[in-house]
Amino acid sequence: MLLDYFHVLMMILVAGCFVPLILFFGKFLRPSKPYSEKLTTYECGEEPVGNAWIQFNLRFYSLAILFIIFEVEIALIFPVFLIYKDQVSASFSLGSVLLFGELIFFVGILILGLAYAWVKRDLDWIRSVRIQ
Amino acid sequence: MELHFYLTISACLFTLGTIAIFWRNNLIAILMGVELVLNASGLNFVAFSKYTSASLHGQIFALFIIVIAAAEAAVALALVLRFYQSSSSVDVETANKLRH
Amino acid sequence: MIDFKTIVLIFFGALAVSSAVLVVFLRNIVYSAFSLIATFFSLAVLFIFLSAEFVAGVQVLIYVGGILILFLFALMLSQQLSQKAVKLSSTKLLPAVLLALPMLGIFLFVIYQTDWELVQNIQMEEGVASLASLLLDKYLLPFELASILLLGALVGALLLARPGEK
Amino acid sequence: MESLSIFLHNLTQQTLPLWIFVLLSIVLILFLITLPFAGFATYLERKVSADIQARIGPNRVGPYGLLQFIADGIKLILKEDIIPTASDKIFFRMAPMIVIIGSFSMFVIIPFAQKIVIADLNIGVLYILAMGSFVALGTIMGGWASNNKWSLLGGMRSAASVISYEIPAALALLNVILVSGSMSFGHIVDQQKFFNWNLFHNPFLFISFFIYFISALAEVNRTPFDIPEADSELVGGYHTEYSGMRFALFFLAEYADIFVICAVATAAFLGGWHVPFLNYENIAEGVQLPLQFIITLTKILVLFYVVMWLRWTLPRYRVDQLLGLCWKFLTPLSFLMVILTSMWMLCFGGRSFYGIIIGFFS
Repeated sequence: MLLDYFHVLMMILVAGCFVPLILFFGKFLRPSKPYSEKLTTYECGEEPVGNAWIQFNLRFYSLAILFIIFEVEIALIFPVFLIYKDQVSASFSLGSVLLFGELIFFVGILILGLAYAWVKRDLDWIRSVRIQ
Repeated sequence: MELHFYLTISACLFTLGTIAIFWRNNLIAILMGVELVLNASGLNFVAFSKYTSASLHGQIFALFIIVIAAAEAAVALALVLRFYQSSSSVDVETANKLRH
Repeated sequence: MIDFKTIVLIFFGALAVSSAVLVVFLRNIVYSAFSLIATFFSLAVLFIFLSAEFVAGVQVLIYVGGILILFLFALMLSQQLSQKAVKLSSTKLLPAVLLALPMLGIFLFVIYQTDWELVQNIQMEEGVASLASLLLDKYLLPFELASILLLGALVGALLLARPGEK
Repeated sequence: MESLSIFLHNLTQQTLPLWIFVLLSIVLILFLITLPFAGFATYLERKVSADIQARIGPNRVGPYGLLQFIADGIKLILKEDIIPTASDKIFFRMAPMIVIIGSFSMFVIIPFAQKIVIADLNIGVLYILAMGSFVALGTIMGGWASNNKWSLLGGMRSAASVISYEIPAALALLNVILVSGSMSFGHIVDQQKFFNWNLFHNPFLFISFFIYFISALAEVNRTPFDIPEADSELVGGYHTEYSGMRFALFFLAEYADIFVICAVATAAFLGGWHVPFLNYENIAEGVQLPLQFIITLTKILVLFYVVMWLRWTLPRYRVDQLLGLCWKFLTPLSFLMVILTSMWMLCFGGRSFYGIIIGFFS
């Protein structure tokens, strides 16, 4: 089992030193005449004004919340799906119906969460400001 | 011996997490300390379940730790952002409205 | 002769601890967020050495692909990026270290003194299917409660993160 | 499924130690499949776009312009590589590395043939999703490190669209695990002999193939979903400040990701190297591997042609339409597919549509 992950480690090593190698060899071929105007950040030719880290609004964050909750749900569903086929294709026993019920309960609860976010209009990207 | 190796690593992570929680005055750094503590306990569970009982119960505990850490991080960071909106700073010292 | 496996194990153990030190002691908060990647990834490698490959996959999937992105979004939204390096007050460092180091001492003492009754020849049932069947017959209730916990966290976090209502 | 390194190891009767073959198999697959494909894909892309817009496309360099991508590569290597002073030096350099590591490490589990796979992990599908999140991380890091309003906003937007499209892609792949009962791509491909490709296993899996393909396209920021390169809004998205070879590395990672998406789609849904009327038992041992390799590669290239075809025919989505499509249409649909597939498996005892029909006759 460890041998497979040895392949993964080697691949990460090869990919990791692939980038610096290419950039290092390119360094001899590449011209390098940096002068100050060239090194300013690019703003369609205008003078860069102010600081780059401007304020965002919160809809990015509600998207990240939705993502992580459903990602965790997917991570938890993986084991159920692994044993679902062997359980179901064996025989039409009570066990398979129970397993199906557990699966539906788990997925149904989180579909409720998606419905909540949809009704509360958290899924819209441009939120119509509710004028109280 | 193998088990000692994993336990020392999780002990170091645990203490670093507590140092981060008590020392940093930036709320998000404190939450990172909490994540370190949760990871340390997850590692402990898996190491003990392999070496002392050769069973999979520890791995399931580590899974549930990861699930709870994700839910906790989502809610805690939402709280931090709401705190940032009301008092426009993420410093722990400014959170003293209950004091006076 | 230390074979290749223990070299990799010791390397990733040291990487986990050193990147955790960086997370705690770096002044720029975004640097500590990025060094959290190294901590989570080296922990996943340690899980693989503990023959817990499903937990390692979930660890990378949720921590590196989820929680870290959540932290980066929170850092973006709370304007933490412009301050180059916040000055870390060393006044509170002393009590924190005074509390943590004796705790570490106790941990290490306990780890190295007690003789844990170890299973001699460890034959763990390899593979994810045995983990799955254990999860669904012995730990079914926590599995179903996890979905309710996630629903609660989703609703709570969305409510908090909804702009507009004061 | 035996990995390539063990196959080569046995081929040479265990003379050299195994880890040499591990490195050899990785370098072989990387430098014989990934890099030539990524280079050739740029040429193919320009030829297809030219063909769609009724023009000729590159035909100057080499016969029919075949060496065009080598000329592009040399040009990019010779271009000056600017690192803006205001940018964050360490992470400006690290961002392309994380993106390249993320997309190259997905090549470990792609099955090209019976014995040509770097390592058939038994958490294959989970591994693909985990490595996919590294690419989103590299985008945010690149956007933040270049200290430029546009690249930060572009990085955040593309990260938002990448992570939100990961949910339907993961749910569609979950359907495949539901049907084939194992996460490793070797088992998934082995169960798709003759007619029971996963595509035709049941009608809901047919729909989740399209859900996977659409959301995987959006995950790689390809049109009609490429918000970061949207010329109308943001100058160049998160790779505005990158120039020369560093810029090319981002595109190399993008094309490698497209190859991975097409390869995963063929392995999971289109039966890998299985073709309906072909039985590999009665084919000579020597011919089997190359034949399987060619069949898999043709399927991947057909899917790649569809990806490029989409790029030059469909207009681009706005950000709110893009995220609305994901959260309001694809995610609920993929949840429905998960429920319906599990219901189908329950009623028909896990047999596929083809299996049921055969059941009637036998």
